[in-house]
Amino acid sequence: MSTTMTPPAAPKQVNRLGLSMADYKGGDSTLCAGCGHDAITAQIIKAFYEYGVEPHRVAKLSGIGCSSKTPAYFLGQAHGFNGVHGRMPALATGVMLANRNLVSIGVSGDGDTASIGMGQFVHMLRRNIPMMYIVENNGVYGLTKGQFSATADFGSKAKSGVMNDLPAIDICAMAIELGCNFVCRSFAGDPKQMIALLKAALGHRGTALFDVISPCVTFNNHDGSTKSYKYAKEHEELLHEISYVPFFEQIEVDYKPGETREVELHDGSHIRLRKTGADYDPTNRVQALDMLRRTYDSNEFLTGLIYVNEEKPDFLSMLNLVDSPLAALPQSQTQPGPAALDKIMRALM
Amino acid sequence: MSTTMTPPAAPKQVNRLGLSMADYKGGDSTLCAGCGHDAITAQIIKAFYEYGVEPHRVAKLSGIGCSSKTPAYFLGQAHGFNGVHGRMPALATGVMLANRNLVSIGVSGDGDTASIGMGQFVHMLRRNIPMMYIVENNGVYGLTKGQFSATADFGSKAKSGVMNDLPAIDICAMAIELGCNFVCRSFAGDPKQMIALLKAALGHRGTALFDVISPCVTFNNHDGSTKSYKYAKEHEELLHEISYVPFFEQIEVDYKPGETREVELHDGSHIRLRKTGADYDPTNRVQALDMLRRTYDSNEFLTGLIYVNEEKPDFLSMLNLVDSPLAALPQSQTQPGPAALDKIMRALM
Amino acid sequence: MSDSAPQGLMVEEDQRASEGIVVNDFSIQVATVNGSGSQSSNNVIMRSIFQMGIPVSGKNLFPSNIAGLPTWFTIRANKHGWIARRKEIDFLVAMNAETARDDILGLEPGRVVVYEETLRLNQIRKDLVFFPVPFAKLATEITTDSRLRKLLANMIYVGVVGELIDIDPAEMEVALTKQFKGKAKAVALNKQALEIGRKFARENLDRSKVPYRVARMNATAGKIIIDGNSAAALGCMFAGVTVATWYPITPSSSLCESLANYMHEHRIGPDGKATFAIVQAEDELAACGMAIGAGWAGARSMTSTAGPGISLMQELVGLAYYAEIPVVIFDVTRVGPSTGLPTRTQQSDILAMVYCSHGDTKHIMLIPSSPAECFEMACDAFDLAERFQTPVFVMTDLDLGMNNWMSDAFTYPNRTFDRGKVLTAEDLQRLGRFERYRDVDGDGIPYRTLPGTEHPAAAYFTRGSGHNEKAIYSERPDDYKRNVDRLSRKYDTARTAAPQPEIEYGAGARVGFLAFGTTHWAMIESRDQLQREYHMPTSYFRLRAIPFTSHLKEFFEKHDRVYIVEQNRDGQMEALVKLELPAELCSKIRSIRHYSGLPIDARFVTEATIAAEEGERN
Amino acid sequence: MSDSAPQGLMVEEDQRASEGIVVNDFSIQVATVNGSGSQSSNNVIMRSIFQMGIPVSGKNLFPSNIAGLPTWFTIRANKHGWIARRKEIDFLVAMNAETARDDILGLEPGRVVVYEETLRLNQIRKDLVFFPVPFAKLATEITTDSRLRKLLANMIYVGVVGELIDIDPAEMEVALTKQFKGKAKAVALNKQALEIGRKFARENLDRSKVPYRVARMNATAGKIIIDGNSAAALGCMFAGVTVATWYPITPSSSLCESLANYMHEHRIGPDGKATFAIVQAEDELAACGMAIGAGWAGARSMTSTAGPGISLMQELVGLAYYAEIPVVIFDVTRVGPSTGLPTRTQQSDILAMVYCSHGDTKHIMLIPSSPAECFEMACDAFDLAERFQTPVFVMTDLDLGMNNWMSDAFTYPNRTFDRGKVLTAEDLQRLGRFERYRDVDGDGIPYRTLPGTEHPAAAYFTRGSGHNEKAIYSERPDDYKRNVDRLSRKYDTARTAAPQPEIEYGAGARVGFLAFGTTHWAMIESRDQLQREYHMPTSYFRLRAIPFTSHLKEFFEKHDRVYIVEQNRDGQMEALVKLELPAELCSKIRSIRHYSGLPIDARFVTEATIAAEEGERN
Ligand SMILES: Cc1ncc(C[n+]2csc(CCOP(=O)(O)OP(=O)(O)O)c2C)c(N)n1
Ligand SMILES: Cc1ncc(C[n+]2csc(CCOP(=O)(O)OP(=O)(O)O)c2C)c(N)n1
Ligand code: SF4
Ligand code: SF4
Ligand SMILES: [Mg+2]
Ligand SMILES: [Mg+2]
Repeated sequence: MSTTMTPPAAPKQVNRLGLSMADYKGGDSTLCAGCGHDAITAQIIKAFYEYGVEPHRVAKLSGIGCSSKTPAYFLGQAHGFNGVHGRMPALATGVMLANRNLVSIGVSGDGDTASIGMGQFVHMLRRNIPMMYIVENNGVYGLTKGQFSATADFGSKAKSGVMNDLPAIDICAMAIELGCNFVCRSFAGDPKQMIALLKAALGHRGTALFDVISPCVTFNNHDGSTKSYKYAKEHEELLHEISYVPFFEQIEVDYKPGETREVELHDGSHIRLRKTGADYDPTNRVQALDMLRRTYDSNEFLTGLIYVNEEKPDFLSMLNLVDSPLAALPQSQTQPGPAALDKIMRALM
Repeated sequence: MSTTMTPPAAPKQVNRLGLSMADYKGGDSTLCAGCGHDAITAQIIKAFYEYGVEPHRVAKLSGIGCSSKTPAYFLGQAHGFNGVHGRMPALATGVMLANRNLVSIGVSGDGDTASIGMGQFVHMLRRNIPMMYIVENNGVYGLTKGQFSATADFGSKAKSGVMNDLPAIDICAMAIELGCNFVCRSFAGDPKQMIALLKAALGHRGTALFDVISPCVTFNNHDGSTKSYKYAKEHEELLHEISYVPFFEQIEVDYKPGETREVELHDGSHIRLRKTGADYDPTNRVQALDMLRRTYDSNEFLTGLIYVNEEKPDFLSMLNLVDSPLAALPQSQTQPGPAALDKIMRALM
Repeated sequence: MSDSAPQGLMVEEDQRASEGIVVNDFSIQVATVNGSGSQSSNNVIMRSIFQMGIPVSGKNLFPSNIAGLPTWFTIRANKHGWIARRKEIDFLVAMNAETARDDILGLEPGRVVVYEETLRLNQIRKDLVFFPVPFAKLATEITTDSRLRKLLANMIYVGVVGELIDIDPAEMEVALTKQFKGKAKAVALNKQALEIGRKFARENLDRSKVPYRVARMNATAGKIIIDGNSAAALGCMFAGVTVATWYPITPSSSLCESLANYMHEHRIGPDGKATFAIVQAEDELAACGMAIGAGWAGARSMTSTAGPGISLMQELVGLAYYAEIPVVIFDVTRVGPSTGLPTRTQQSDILAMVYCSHGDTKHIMLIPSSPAECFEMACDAFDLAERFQTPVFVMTDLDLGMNNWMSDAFTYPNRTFDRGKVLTAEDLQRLGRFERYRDVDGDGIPYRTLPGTEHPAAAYFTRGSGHNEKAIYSERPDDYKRNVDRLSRKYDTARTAAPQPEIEYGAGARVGFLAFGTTHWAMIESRDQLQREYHMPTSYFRLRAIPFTSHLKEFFEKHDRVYIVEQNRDGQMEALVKLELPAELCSKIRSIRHYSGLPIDARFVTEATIAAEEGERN
Repeated sequence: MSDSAPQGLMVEEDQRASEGIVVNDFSIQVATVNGSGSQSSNNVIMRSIFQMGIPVSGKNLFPSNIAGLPTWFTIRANKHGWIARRKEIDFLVAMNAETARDDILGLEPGRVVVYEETLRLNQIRKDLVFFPVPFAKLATEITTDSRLRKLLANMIYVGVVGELIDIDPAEMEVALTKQFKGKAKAVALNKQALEIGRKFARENLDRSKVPYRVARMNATAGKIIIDGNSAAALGCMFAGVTVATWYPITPSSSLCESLANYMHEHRIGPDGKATFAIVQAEDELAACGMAIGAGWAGARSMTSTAGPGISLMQELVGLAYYAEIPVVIFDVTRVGPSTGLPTRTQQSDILAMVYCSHGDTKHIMLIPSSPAECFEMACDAFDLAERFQTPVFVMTDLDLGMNNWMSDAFTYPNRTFDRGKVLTAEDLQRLGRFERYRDVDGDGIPYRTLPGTEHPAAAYFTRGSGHNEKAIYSERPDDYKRNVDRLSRKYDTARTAAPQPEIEYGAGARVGFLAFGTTHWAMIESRDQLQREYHMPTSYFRLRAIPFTSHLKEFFEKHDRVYIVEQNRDGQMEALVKLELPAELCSKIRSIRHYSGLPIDARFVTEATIAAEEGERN
């Protein structure tokens, strides 16, 4: 997803492409005031602006839900596709097959992904489709008025008072299990962490999975909820402090070794992880799953870059496609000549 | 799934219910000679016979595929339901909701479960529907002539010579991740292990997942296949030797401690696991996932009782249902009286 | 269900008409934003009018989001008992700055407008009766809590309206108490707001400028107010449903949600255990699959959804049709195609239901027009599903399902359930043999057994693939034909078993109407308009189920033209009618279609009819 | 595509008729079990007859499993060029003990039976010509490998048949070599088996008792033998498909599988890189979703499936219809409902395709009748999908898709692709503005841009929910109506753009036929039978696409009765015709339906027609 343009000496209020933040905004949100989703939208705008992605190269995709509405609220100059419920992974796969040059970002909800969308979600991860896939996770179906989703935690109380008696699906653990190579979890209330991860994801090749706890202020922000702002703040378990160094900036080395880890991304950018507690190696799959399991069992939720692996190929590279987008190939390249047909016909006579 | 009948002093050729093996047979198989699925069918017949399940209490379910045809080949005296492709988990859930007294066994294939059926499979596991769920895993779609399924191993070669370039989904790891409490893997070529596990599963309350490597002799039994009889034999990694002691027999304690572990099941039966190599505790979830991961990465396949937990409640018990099957409730119990309607109406006037 | 207006009302002459005051025949629209709690306020107005014995209806026009977007609630009071949507607004309560301008501009001259003072709406037009009210300011008298203030402001306009059109304060208090289910604090606060509104109106607004009044009548005795989804849920409960599996989707969610509430209150056994299982599935394929699995195992099972869910259920419904498994499926229709307009109404899933699934399939579909019929037909649906061992669709729509309707109270279904042709172990003992798919009785309906039946002959193997009468796998052409021909026979048997149409032959009528579902209410009012305003007598065929009966042909034979009035673009029911009719009658088919997403109204039907009839003359 | 029999043949008088020998007009059936490799043997017989210039057809009747169940392969040689299925068998090769008895009993007296000696079939009937052959024993002469022996036994019967009916040995060798793609060892072994068969027949069987012979003709010049799925795959390749996403299902799997093979041979660029992506999805929802995503992004995309897949794609197809996204969907139909008979043929997904999805939806559907049309219409489908920005269905069936057909060689599509109304950055520069859903040209077709277009005005937001002309979310009734009315207009525009019907008016014909797809072949043969045997001239309307054109009305006007001949139970195409026709013409509709799962045959149509015509007279 990297871009090769060199940064112009730009005035303060524009990015390296000379674009302003406004070029990355979308329509007005129609979500409830205070909805976590809007907070995420704001960070997406900022991340794409700061990274300097050309808006027209972006494809925005989503399923159905309050969360899935948000692509209309950012990057107004990018094509967007609000599909049907739970089927965005397939649509996104098709889009990337047709045009490998696009930078695609998918926004989904916990219901859209973990309930109706589970099948396609699993297979998208297995294929490692190059895209940023964000699950705005509030544990409920916001748009249909607050029923529990498959990520609702066991014992979590609904606004109606009903208790959820099924275990939550841990999207991150599932993703790692299925071979996803960029897995992180964040919280709508932690913009600093989120933007670093978002920009890092732009440098990753393959599916970058974001599980973002995004409280539903209308239906799941009460006491007894395990996806409320309050609960999230109290139970967030920070893996590390994250800072991001883009490929187009110098890296000044000014930290005590041992305290910090660095991961280089496909695009040459770096993420720097500063220890918060015990040392954590995000390239160690087993440790990652372990950590997720332990925090899951203790009802904490782990945030940060949980697992990263920059070696694995994405789906498109396995298909050995021509360089230009399939969608853009001229007839001369997609239609074999008369001789070919003639040869085939003769073989059948 | 236990039954309370006491064993009659039965002649050798009948089981404790006085039924003969023939009472557990079904129609003739129409599968290819040598198909692994037929070997599994044989063990199912034997297990239900030896355990002494009343055939009429059994509900057989399946999706679509060669594997899904097999319920027609065993327990001819039990109702069977060969549904549509990938949707058996939902059908089975409904069946168990309607009649909690049934012993249900589902037979599926790797395509039926891990490809089209992934969504329902995940949610069945999450709910812990009481049933024995067997995946007859051959890595291909047999009935549609051998295309790769989602459990085909990376690098495995198709009969046509095409290589599979996607990672295989590990059904067992996924099941454990999703909270399944009885997870085992076996091999159609290892009847001894399979029958012990099948009988054990009959004593488990909740979803009992079987991932059985079941070679497709017609489309996936060649060199280069990783699901052939040959490959399986060479790469099977036995966790332990399993013996089963039914609840209706005395347990004679005749083994050196330390060499053997014992697990008691809901129905009072025991499974005895005799060490083959390093000690392995099937009640340790983390170790189980670890072990699966390591064998997965080294292209071995682990067989045995991988994970078991007899504490967790199944879905039906969480619904607090009346004891008799919902399907059997008389009108008097399912239709509130006129007074009730009258009360409701008055409140709306 | 009363098809025509309450008796003794048409005649009643309005004394005050002379004074130019309209009594019990006007509509009030409240324009606000959703999520502001105005719904409760509007219910209080609607209920209190209802309690005064005046026929009333309420239509909530809300957006497909959760909070902050424009919403319009229209309350219609009508002494004749017309409760269909009415286009014209007489009395507007403008609380939403965003839409106020358009709302105002849409009014006929002389209409009344109550509005938040600060909006200065009186600047926009001069030909309306304006009543500015400082709602926000008044609310501060009660509380400083800003969120609460918003809510109370909404109750204040209730007081203002009540005062201006003469709603009995006592009834308003009763309605309010009912609305807040007697929660003391809420009731107290809201009463206070209500009173503040009344007081303000009394002291500052000139009632004589308001030409609308309510006056006590006796036309709502024995009636209730309820939404169609709750009514259907009650029907399911009293039909003895034991398994309900569903996936949330507007506008059907509240059906299974209220079912859950009712069941927890009325279907828990003395041992504290549930005589039912309600499961929220992961999607519609699973919801439908679970219901089918339960139906196969002998439970009375159901699911409930809307268009997108119907599309997703297609494959499983085909399985239930071909393997012959009972299941009841409610489709509370909304505007399609695709996601369409989730909070608007339409009758456009007709073909998707009747021909649901690939291959040769056709299904039974019941079409209630009122909450009372939602209740009755829910009961019918389970009987039919089990009798015919097949999926039965019940089609309602957003208008019926989610709006509050005045309805006759429901009558208790005093009959034993029809559990269909199920053989028990005893039956098998007696009969000796059993062939799952044999047409023993010549009605196309075979016998079935349930899993768990303790008899060696009970078991059979169910499959969606080819099978013979013994349920054995078969690819033989003759087995296949025998089986699907029987399925056709079975469908024909259903014609007379499903709810029959309600037909009213107008004296000397040469024109007939065919309508169904919620279209009924605009239809009967339009017929009255045609009679009174154009002296045009008409007949009316209210379709209540598919497949059709012989009545259809008869109705067409008796008229020169039959207008099929429906709420979709493509005339989906018209298509089914044309396919059913003998060719020689097809030329009598006429079509009136309304598909904007708003409930159809009588005036639309009347004008379309007159225009068409003139066309016929030329 | 030649609609009528090859010229100059009808007249040709058969010299040897006198000797009671039938030349080039009989059918051979080989009864065996599947998975035994007999398919190759049968192809060799079929091909060698074809190479002798004699019109031939092959129908494989196989079970829905992989190996060991009964299979029948019928080869029909017909000098008149009739290649539809023929019921009557003249020459039986009985290799399957399990079915041999029934196979024998089904024959007319005097027919020829070649059988495995050990089956002793001559005990069953006396009125047939029996030729016992010790296939198993003969095979041992070649090899001891038992598996191989089975295969070779099958090639031995090819030799026997060839010898008995006079197939040119040279042609058999050519055919055999072609069949085994020149794999030396296989060719050698099979030639040996072939020879052994010929030799045995020569030395032991009395040819004079066989009344059937083939004799060289010149009726297959320029023709090919191919199955419809391969033909469609070739069409897609030459139509420049770039993204194909699919999920395996009988009988459509071989479409995308042969597409993959062809593409790897002809669509890899000089740099060794692929100009296409073919992805096996996890199910049909994903396959359809991927194809739609690709179509949205500008690729020529497709998927291929059968009935159950069509049911699963309903929701996504509705999205593509309403959001206006091009995608081509092949439905190689099989017997429904549900899983039905996966290896039998039927035309019963018509309504499921044309009305695919909930809400008001209607779709374009192309209906090829031959491999040549599978090729042409595949090309048409992509042009139409991109021109109309909508899903386009191509309906074939198992008979066409999986059987080997004699067909005209395909003509190269010498035209530039119609990529539809796509605006580039340059266009936008010129136009300045762009509204995604505005009907600029009055044909109902709006303009679109593709993601990645480098222009600030290029972007728009696609959704399956309500939208206005600017693609902005809207719930406004007027926006909604304007949009769906335009979609109807667009559909009407498609009427004249889709493949037009092929119509043949019979001189003095009062009766017409309407048929489509594979029914065509039985249809033309039946018309010949009606003419020759009953002196009944008929007209013929071969429907090639939905929506209909004005030709339909015209055809009905010109005839007293029109028989709609189709392969389904419910007369699904008849329904579409009735809905399309003006009422006054509906009385002319007649229906002939064949739905046993076997391909329809001419005799069935002829007898049904005569019976119906007699009915008309009484
Ligand atoms: C096929 C289908 N089923 C159901 C719905 C109704 N529906 C709309 S959004 C939604 C759930 C959204 O939940 P989530 O993905 O968590 O998004 P959120 O609103 O919580 O952000 C559902 C069930 C639908 N639109 N389509
Ligand atoms: C909806 C649907 N899609 C596709 C098919 C075609 N189909 C039949 S079986 C099968 C795959 C079976 O594979 P698996 O489950 O692994 O069973 P196996 O035959 O290998 O035992 C497929 C794709 C179908 N029957 N239904
Ligand atoms: S309902 Fe919940 S998720 Fe939806 S917009 Fe409101 S706060 Fe956000
Ligand atoms: S094809 Fe494979 S899976 Fe199917 S029956 Fe034959 S061997 Fe078994
Ligand atoms: Mg959510
Ligand atoms: Mg398989």
